[in-house]
Amino acid sequence: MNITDSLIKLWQSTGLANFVQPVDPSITNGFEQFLHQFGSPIMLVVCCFLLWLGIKKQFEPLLLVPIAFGGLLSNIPVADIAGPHGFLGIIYEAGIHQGLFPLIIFMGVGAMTDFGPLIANPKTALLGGAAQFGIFGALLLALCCFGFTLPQSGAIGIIGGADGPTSIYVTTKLAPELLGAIAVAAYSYMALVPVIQPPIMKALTTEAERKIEMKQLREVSKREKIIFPLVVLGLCIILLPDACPLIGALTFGNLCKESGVVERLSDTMQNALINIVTIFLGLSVGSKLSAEQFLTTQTLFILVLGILAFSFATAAGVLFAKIMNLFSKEKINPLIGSAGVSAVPMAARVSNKVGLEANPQNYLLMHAMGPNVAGVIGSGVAAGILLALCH
Amino acid sequence: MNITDSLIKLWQSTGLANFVQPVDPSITNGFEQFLHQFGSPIMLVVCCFLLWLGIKKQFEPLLLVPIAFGGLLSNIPVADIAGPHGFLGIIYEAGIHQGLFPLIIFMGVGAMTDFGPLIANPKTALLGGAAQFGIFGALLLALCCFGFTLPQSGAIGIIGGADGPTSIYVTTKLAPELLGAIAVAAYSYMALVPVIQPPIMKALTTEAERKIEMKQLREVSKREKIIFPLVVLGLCIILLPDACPLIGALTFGNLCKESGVVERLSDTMQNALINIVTIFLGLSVGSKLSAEQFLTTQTLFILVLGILAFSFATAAGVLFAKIMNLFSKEKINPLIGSAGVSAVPMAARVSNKVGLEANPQNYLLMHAMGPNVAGVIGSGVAAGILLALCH
Amino acid sequence: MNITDSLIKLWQSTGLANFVQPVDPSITNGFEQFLHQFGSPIMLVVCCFLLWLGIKKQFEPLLLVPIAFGGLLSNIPVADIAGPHGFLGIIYEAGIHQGLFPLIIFMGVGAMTDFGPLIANPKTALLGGAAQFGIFGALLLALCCFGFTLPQSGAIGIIGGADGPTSIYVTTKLAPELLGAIAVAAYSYMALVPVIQPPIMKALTTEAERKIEMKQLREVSKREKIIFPLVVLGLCIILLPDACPLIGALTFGNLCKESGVVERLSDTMQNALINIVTIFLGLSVGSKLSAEQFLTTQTLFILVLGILAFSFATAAGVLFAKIMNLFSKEKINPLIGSAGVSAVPMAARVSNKVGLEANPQNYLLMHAMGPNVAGVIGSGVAAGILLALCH
Amino acid sequence: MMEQFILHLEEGSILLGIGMGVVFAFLCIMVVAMKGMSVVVKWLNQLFPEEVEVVEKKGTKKNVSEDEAIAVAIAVARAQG
Amino acid sequence: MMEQFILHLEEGSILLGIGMGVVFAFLCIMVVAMKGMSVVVKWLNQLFPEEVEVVEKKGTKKNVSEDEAIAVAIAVARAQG
Amino acid sequence: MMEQFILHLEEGSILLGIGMGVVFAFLCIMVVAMKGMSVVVKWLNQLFPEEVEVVEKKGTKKNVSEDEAIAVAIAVARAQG
Ligand code: NA
Ligand code: NA
Ligand code: NA
Repeated sequence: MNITDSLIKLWQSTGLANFVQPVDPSITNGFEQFLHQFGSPIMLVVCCFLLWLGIKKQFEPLLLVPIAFGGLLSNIPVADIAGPHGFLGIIYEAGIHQGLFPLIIFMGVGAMTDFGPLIANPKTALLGGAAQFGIFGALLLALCCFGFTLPQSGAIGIIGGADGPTSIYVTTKLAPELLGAIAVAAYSYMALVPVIQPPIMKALTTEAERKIEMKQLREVSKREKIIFPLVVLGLCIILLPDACPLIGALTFGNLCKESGVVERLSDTMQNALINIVTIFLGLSVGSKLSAEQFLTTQTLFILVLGILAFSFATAAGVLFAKIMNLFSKEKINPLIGSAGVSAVPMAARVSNKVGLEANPQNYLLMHAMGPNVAGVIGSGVAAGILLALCH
Repeated sequence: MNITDSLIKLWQSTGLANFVQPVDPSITNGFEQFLHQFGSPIMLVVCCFLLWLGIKKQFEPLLLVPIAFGGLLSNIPVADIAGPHGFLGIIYEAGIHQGLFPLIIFMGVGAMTDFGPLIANPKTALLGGAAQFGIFGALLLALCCFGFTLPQSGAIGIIGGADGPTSIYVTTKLAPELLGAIAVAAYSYMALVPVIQPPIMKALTTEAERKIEMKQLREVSKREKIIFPLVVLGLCIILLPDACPLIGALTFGNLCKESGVVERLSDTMQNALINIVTIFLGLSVGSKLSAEQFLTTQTLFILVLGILAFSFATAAGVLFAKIMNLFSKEKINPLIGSAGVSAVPMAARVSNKVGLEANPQNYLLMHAMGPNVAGVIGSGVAAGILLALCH
Repeated sequence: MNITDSLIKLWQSTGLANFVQPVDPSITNGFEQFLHQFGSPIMLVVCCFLLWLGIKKQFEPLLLVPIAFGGLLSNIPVADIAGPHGFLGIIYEAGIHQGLFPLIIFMGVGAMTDFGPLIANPKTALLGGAAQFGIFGALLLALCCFGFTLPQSGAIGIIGGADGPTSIYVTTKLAPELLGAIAVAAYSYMALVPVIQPPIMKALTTEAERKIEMKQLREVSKREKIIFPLVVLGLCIILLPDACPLIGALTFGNLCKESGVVERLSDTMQNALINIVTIFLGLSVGSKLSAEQFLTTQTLFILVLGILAFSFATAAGVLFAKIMNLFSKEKINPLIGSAGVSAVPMAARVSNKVGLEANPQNYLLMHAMGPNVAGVIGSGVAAGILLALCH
Repeated sequence: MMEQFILHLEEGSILLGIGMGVVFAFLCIMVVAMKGMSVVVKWLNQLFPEEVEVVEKKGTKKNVSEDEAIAVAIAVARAQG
Repeated sequence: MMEQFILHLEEGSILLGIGMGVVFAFLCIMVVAMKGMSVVVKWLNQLFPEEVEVVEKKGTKKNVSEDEAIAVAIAVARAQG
Repeated sequence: MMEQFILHLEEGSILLGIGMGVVFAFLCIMVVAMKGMSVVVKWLNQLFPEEVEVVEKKGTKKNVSEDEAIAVAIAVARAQG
């Protein structure tokens, strides 16, 4: 070892010396060449932007901050933190590749969800079904018009489910190469629900419809709440076993919560466990934000399709509520239809807010929670269908 | 892809189409054929029954609810959640197969256990030894009369230890194919301790014996409590290294608790960590509740042997207390002998309750805690012997 | 199976029969033969001594208690708890071998660290740089005078960084065979900071210097605190990607803390997660305290080099502060230089205490926190250099 | 190209149809099941009334009563002065 | 069949004997060790008395202050009566 | 032996030099960056003043109950008056 060699070795191990990739003669397109050469630094900027969205704009910061930071770490030259021996690569392999982390988070979601408003007014479940049109509509577009393969289209469609863990679970199984872009799109648009939904909701409803008041929900007994997750799981077993890991995790969490006899476990699922897994899930999802996978036209398409999926879902929920009103004596306020996209509880709050604008006495929050939580189940079911048919 | 094919594919992936297994011509017995065909749905019903026991009857719900739910999930047709790529299968492989989860839980148990009452009255430790007769008695029966192999008999006997993590640890090493049945039996009978023990205790003691009052325990200094786990571990190292993973985990937890200098860690072992591991241990033990392993006559035998083991243990503890009274001036109330089965702290409470029935001034709880915690050590030692000699 | 065979089998599985290794004829040195034969029992005594240090003397008990207990468990004959199928061996492989545990702990450290005092007085960062002389000085000695290889010397040097997770991370990568000794040295000397540092500090400063009062630090705005971790990570990316796993984990934790939008995660990193990982890190580091690796002259050398490293670091920090005073108008109290070794927050407290002895009005704590936290970054950078150049 | 598009359109439409169909089927059955459940549970609740839950959660209440007690004590003490 | 049974009976009995023997041996030694430990610790505690533990666990104080507050309130109320 | 020592001395010294150099370089740049950051942030803080943080941490409820307690206290005091 002499000093010159050491300095050279050190210089060659700096980021400065490795930021720019050498020209790849096989790439003829100039812009692609540019992306190939400057991919890492561009991704660092993109991740800083995502961090800014998470921290300053508070876009789902619990996920977006770890995802963005994971993206920063995985785009560091030389270090190869997202590689098979890097720590994010190891966590990804252990926790995401086989689907563990999203399922554990879904357990926590189950343990935090109160299905009471849905049980009190069962028919609002259908609104949570209608909103799944966003998933299949976006799938159709992705497949026909954007040149994605069938599994990729399924993974893109699931953005319209507005459900983080479901999106990550499905994407990991169908199109892991799109995980970074889809996760970023899913969480960003979930954060944008208060921006995306209101114009669509107002455009599709009349002032009179927005003013419809709904009668207060009945009390739901403890027994019903305990039996409900088992009923949902039972249906899922009979009709769609492919959705059972997701729905099973959700209902397990919910049963632990409602049974009231395992409060220790339910409490842990809602706090320590979900937090720990969120940290690692976020970081390792971020590890898929590599330049060659993210800086593509596909990512642009995914962003476009994602917002279309959210819009379709919102519109379908609202319109289906209006259709239901045609056939039912007891009118429902179509504004709660948009809550069917899930994005619990933000979408329900949006319904409430838009409702209050039209009629200051009209508190829709609890009514909107019905389609809201039904949307979670609906997305789970849709995920099962995609997993069954898309590969 | 056309619509008929898709519908057929979807139908073939429903649970409805896969609930019933095709007839296996190699099975000649009609009842076995029935079990072979309808195994999954029967197991779903069995698991619902276990859930009911856990939630409604509060049979050790912290374990029985996750075990039963794991059983539900693993008996879903098509989904193969307990298979090598299913999430319960993965968790099982990572956490149970090598014995990690039961040891971590045993750490938490150590951190929650106060050995003070045992240190204050050392000779009650022998009661915790006598109660291990349940283990070896049941082993003898299983081996001679029920046709189990030696390792299987050892695993079945350990039910009599009345100690969940110990049972799971030993069974995983000796007879993993019986894990589902043994875990269910162990936790169910632990919950039934207040039903199983009192008649045996009353039958084997006279009214006068049950009225014996014991003098109050001396104070135990902090130093003794700190040294005690090290003494136990030291003995275990010298005499029975095979029991050291179990006893080591227990004494580590206890040392962390008693040392008072690592409260953060002791607190975490007693809460976040034990809760997280309990969730995954329960679910993945439940994943061994498959029809072909659970719906056998062996399971029936295990249930019978389990209750015999508990009864033997109870009787041995009580009788040994009476024998000790023959040779000792200071009489002990034989009711505390039954607490030697472990099942902390339920068995000690049972001793207290039966004692109060005979003599309303006779508070046996703290006295019974001595044999109770000694029973945990005793079962650990017995587990070490089984691991050393049974395979 | 007959009774004699069983008893023999049982006897052969006792610790008593396996404590003493048979004579190895290939070892000619009598003392080495003794160590070879009686290694395990000696290590058990050593581990009890470490436990005593942790519990009674409160030497970094959060780490030393689990490490010592892990050492106890791994030196149990027959049980092979640290072996590839023992539970400590498995945890080691999963968590330490690839560097996960130290990085997770470093996240928690980041989430607990306030870089405010450093941001308020940036130039004190240089003191945290000077103190890294301990690392490279000890490396030089280890390499020249003690016959260690280059990677081993790097791992030994890092003890001078006075940073547990960094030491473990680097040692695992460079010289895993020394992990036990280095971890024990690092944590013991960190606990001894209040003993090691003051004489050196007093010897190298005049009474007048120790009396220097420093003006109060300015307020640091939230924005600065949020941007700071990103700046550090950015520099690390540009200059030294090899340090990025460590610095990345640290800055991620700190960003989560300072951003204020992910309090759930930051709180979990500081509590449940760091506690859980500390338990397993400690135990599995302890599993490297095997006799053949620990009972060597190398361990003695490491202990000597470790204290030299700490002393070099302390001296360099103090002297560099004096040098800085030569060139700067605004004098700094050289006592805060010693805080540059990290060992947060103990070294800063020592600076404060020695300062108060000289001048009862002179509260140096917050001033010393600047070099103190800079020392953490400095050690991380030094670790990156070692990882880049030492293998 | 156009053939490709039609093929994909067909495939996507089938998935859209089947997907929405199954989702609705699932949720419709769920609605029916929920209504059935309500009836059964109502009947169950009459047969075996639920135990009155004595929810004594940690602290919350205690803190209130503590603060109240202190406030009362202070107020009373002042009023007397 | 019968041979098998006798073989198993023998095996099981041996295990029963050895098992109970070892368990009792272990616990007996443990009892002796505990008694020894008590003596040694008593002697240690005289040589190096344990520090008076200032156990200030969470809540303890609160409860005390709560009780105090309530006591004050009651006292005040009575004083008024 | 001596050659070995000199070789190691050289190697170690190079590492010492490079190591301390890089550490100082890193920290010096960090110092400059921190100073730059302070300036930029000061300017940013003037352009976009930081929101007054309405830190409503978990205490909220306590405050409520406190308010209640105070209200009770006042009520009691009035009732007495
Ligand atoms: Na949804
Ligand atoms: Na027991
Ligand atoms: Na340092």
